[in-house]
Amino acid sequence: MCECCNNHKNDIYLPQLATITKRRMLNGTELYLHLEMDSGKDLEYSPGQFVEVSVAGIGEGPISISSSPTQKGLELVIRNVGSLTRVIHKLEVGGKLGIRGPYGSTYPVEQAKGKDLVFICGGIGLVPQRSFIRYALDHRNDYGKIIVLIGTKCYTMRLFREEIALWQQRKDMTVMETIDEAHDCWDGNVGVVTTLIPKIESDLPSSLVMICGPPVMYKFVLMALAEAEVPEDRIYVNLERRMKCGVGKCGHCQINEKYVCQEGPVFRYSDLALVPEAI
Amino acid sequence: MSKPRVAIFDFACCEGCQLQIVNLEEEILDLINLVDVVEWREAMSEQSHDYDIAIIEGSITRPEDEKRVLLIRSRAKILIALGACAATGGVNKLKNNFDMKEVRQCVYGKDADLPHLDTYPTKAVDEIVEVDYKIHGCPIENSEFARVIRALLLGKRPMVPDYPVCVECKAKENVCRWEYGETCLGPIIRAGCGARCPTAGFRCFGCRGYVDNPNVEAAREVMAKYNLTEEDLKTRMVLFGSKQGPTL
Amino acid sequence: MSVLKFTREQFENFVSAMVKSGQSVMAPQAKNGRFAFGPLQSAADLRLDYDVTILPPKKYVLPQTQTLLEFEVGGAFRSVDSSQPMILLGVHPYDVAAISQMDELFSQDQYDKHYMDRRCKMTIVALDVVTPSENVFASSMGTATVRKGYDLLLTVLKDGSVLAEAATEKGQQLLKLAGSSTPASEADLSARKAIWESNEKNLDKHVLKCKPSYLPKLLDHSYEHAVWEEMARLCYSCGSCNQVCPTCYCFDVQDFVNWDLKTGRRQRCWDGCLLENFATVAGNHNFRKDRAARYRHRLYRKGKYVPGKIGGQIACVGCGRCITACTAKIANPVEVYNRLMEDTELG
Amino acid sequence: MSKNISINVHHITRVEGHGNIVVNVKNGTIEQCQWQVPEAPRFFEAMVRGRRFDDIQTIVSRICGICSISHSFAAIKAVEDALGLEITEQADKLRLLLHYSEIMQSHTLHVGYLVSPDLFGEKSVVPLVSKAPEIVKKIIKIHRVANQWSELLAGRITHPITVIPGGFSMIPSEQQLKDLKKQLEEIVPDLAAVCEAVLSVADKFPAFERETEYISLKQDNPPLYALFHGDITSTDCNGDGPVPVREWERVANEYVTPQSTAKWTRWHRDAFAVGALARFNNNAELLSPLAKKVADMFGLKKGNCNPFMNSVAQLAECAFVVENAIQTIDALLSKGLKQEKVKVSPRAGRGSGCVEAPRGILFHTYEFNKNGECVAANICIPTNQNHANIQKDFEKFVPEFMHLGEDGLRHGMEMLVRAYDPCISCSTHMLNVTFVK
Ligand SMILES: Cc1cc2nc3c(=O)[nH]c(=O)nc-3n(C[C@H](O)[C@H](O)[C@H](O)COP(=O)(O)OP(=O)(O)OC[C@H]3O[C@@H](n4cnc5c(N)ncnc54)[C@H](O)[C@@H]3O)c2cc1C
Ligand code: SF4
Ligand code: SF4
Ligand code: SF4
Repeated sequence: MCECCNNHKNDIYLPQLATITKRRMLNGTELYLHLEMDSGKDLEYSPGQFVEVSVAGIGEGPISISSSPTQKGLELVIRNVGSLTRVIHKLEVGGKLGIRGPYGSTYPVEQAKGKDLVFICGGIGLVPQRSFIRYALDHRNDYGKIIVLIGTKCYTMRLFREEIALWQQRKDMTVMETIDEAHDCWDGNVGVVTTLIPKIESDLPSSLVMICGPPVMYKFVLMALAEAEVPEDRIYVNLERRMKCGVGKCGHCQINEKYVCQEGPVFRYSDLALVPEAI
Repeated sequence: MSKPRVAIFDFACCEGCQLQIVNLEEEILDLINLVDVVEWREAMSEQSHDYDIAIIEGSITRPEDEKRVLLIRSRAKILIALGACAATGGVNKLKNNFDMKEVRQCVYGKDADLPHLDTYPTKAVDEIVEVDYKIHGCPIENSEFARVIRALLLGKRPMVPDYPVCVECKAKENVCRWEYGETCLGPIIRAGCGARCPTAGFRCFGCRGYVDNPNVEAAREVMAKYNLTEEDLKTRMVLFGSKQGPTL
Repeated sequence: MSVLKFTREQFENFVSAMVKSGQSVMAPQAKNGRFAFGPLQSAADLRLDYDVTILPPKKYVLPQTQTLLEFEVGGAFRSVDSSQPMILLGVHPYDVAAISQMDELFSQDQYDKHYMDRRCKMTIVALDVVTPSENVFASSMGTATVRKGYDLLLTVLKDGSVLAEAATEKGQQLLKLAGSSTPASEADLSARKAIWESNEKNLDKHVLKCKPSYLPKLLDHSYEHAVWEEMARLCYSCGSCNQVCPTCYCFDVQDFVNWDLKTGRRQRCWDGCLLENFATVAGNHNFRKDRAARYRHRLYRKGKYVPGKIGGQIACVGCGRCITACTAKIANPVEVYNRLMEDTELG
Repeated sequence: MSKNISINVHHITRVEGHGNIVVNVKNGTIEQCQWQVPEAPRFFEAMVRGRRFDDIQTIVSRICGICSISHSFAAIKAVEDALGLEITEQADKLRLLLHYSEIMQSHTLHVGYLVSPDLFGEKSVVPLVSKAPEIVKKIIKIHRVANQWSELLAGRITHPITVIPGGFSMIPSEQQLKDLKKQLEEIVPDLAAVCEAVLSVADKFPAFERETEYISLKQDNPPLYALFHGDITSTDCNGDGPVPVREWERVANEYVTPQSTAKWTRWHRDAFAVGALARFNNNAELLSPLAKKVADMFGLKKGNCNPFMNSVAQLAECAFVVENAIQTIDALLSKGLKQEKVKVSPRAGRGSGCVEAPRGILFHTYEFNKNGECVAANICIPTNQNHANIQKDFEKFVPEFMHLGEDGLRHGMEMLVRAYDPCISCSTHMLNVTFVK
């Protein structure tokens, strides 16, 4: 009578092993990893989703997928902030990580077709956005303009420098970068990322705007977008929260009633109207 | 890979925390497989100045001890304060409720001024040098000690609870001391002991020190709800009202 | 299904048979002047007249610590199954309701086999309340009696005899252990009905001034209410209210390694949204830093958030445990909800 | 043989607390020979002033991590004496049982972990593991059982929680006591094996004797090898004993010396000894059969004055406490255990308490005001009582064993200090308070 015992379900907490195939420090604290699943099967994911990354014995944490499903393997960028991330930083090529997922919501890759895309990235916020940027570049004809704003605290912390340089050479996208504090080697924009918003050459209110950055950034960017009269249902925010299980059980990632691991991390801003804890 | 070198030192204390390490019994052999214990006066005769991890037990009550702590810090890569005396000052801080001269007089009478009986207000180790990790408790829980050491050896930040004793007390399914009309410091004291005292029928007297952000102000009003007075609480604050952290 | 009647002695024989059945039997017993569920060694220790247990029986469906995986450090993981056959004997209706809610939460969307495996091997024997506890308000929450969520339902009649009705196959199986009994008479059944009716009215040490189904709407308008700050001023952030609650199920996950530093296990353990660092992330950013925000979150989860996930059922079953457990005496959901009701009616 | 010897053991190892040995021999004459106690003083007697009577035992238990149970009991007895409290027979038996566990814990730790490396020629117990694995395993097992025994009754191995003035805050279940009894019965053969092993190296105990005064408790009613109750007696007592516990200050006669932060004591002569050997010398006839057998194995007889034999007396006491604990458990179970409610109200008064700590007789005295707050305290610790005796031993030992050379002498003196099982951290908390009359 008890059906549940009969169908042997998978263990949602059981990670699959993946092997590090490439690794490179992007700056002093951020490590880039390219992984391949030991099963030989690529994960099926969409831009915006994340995986739960484990080192057995140390722990587990959510990490955004930075690669695009159009490429092979899985790319992650990991900031060294604590136990798990410190140990991951010590792993070499050939090292093993446990992977669960992908989990969470995705960027509106389908609805965005034909529209101009504006990405506003603060610091490590570029990492998940890059997944959609690359996806859009790989499906270039499906989308209108692609505009990427990148703000970084200081010159030395800039991520994906070569890739950004390549993007900047492309005629079919606009990339603007700024750093918070002036630096001798930097002759570009100085100031927080919001200072770039007025420079956007596109019809902002009809574009889709994707935001990801540190907690403090959202408020100011959203204010600027409100001024530019971007409707709230065209804004997507990518939010971080404490997260343990990644599958809607442990309760840590809740923003009011919303579980970031299920309804997020990518939220349409208009859906957050009754979610005061969000921003 | 050479094993990390560990040294254990003791200052003013009862050495009960070291005893807790001894009480790991067979597990000490596991520990010794992983590290070289190069100095541990209570248990062995060898001594060394070359170590990676220094474990300090006891609180600091004399200028010469303070010098020794500075020396240990300068030699150690990781410094661990072991037990309440080292981590918060422990029960020794009760002394700080009095004038030092009077304290010496009280204990040694007419001989109080002999130089070797000198003392100053008790300090925790982190009042003198930077402490990397604290293992709380009077005495420590040796399972926690084991967990912290293993975490360090794996390069992991050891988990030190920052939630109150009530969490563990409830998990043990104890009847709350407050329901018996007693005061208990559980709601503002750092957990990690498995709520030993309430579980054994005694109130929590705060040997692990306060949680990071204790709601001490609430205590006064809560006392009133139980028809108890502030006086009832005063001598019952952390480690019997010794001067460490917030008091009423 | 038919209702059986056991005399006191027949019932004790039934319980003894359960104890001897080889399954572990968890049942309410006296503990330091209060009650707690624990392994039953002898029928004599069972307390059918208990008022409420300090911890709810959730400790058996979602243990305080539960090993999920075993691993080789830096290597592969293996799923661990800690489930074993178990009889939960003497569960009050409000706790049955709470377990049903958790069943739903752990099986919906992503199926949690660690929870469900335990749950599936469990036989739940419900028991109508004999002695109301000092803070129970199940009457207000519609959980004073239950008609589903258990395998067998027991009702103690005034003369001490016990009625038993199986609701599932598992319940029937369990009844097979029983020795002699008689079919319940009409009079017995109406006596049982009278007990139900009485409990539905009388488990009312606190009275909610609205229907529970109104709570989500009430909370829609109460986010900025002064009550959160006022109450939380005395909150110790001790999480006792979370721990003792039959419907709180948040957990933390941690890895523990053995002395060989080569093997270990991943465990989950109870956590609580009232605890200071429940929502703290790397960089020490705490997304719910204020006591009041955490205090509010619990009452929103009970009254609005969780109901949104389980078809509107309110995630407070009125056991009153949090009211007793809170040393600051501020955790009473009814008190807060009624405050909000008054002010909403006024405004 | 060298004519010049300079020994300066700064902080002797494998003892609890800090002690120094200083010896200076120039051209065969001893210029300096000193036992020093430089441990940081902790001033417990000053600290407890103002604390409530029901917190005293928890505070003073922190005097010493090894004999915390003894300190708690001495304090509780003093508090009960001051407040005029009677305890039930059940509580008294449970206390005795708990006290035995500490004797077992401490003696095993001392003989097994601290002294045996000397006998087997090792620097610590760690290398012993590969040299004599079977014996070390047995020592560990006995120590673990002793610890579990304490934890069961006290709520914790060190710094007991459950013992409170008037009785217990929590007692074990009958089933737990039955399980304990089983464990105790199981370690009897292990204990015998450890005794055999020590016997096999007993020739490493130096043949050294010095006649001195031995002080301990003596219990007459009913007669029992005194570890927990009794009056004060001494091998020098000739009709002037036994002394009631309340008058212990007349026995201890504490004084301050410049070579020590701990106070020293004297009674009938310039020094006296306390501890297992003192208890044996006063009460040997009351030992249990197995304990007597252990003493006989080593040829230990009443009147022995070789301080190194203290370790053997400890082994005999281990056998005694196990045997007597089993009887005590039987006595408790035969009456059935009852949870007893303890209700105590404060009153003004002064009281003293005494127990035999593992390393010797321990005295506590407190005075309380009418609110039950402590106004004065006096504590006298066994290790202190031995300090002067250790010094006198040194003065005889150094000339007798000078032929061993510097290393041999140093080792012998370290062993001699260790034989007393000194607990130096606890010995630095004593005082002489003038009581407020
Ligand atoms: C959806 C999502 C996507 C993310 N994507 C990325 C990404 O692409 N790259 C990236 O680098 N990071 C990302 N993060 C953040 C990343 O998950 C954390 O930085 C990481 O898990 C930290 O783990 P750690 O073990 O190294 O740090 P820890 O050592 O666990 O902790 C660091 C800090 O976290 C807090 N903390 C953690 N655990 C506890 C605890 N048990 N008790 C109290 N405080 C605790 C504390 O403030 C602590 O100082 C993402 C997070 C989310 C939710
Ligand atoms: S007894 Fe103390 S620690 Fe336990 S729940 Fe009550 S207040 Fe908290
Ligand atoms: S919120 Fe309180 S009354 Fe409601 S179910 Fe939880 S513990 Fe019981
Ligand atoms: S039990 Fe009371 S004091 Fe503790 S967290 Fe809950 S509401 Fe706050």
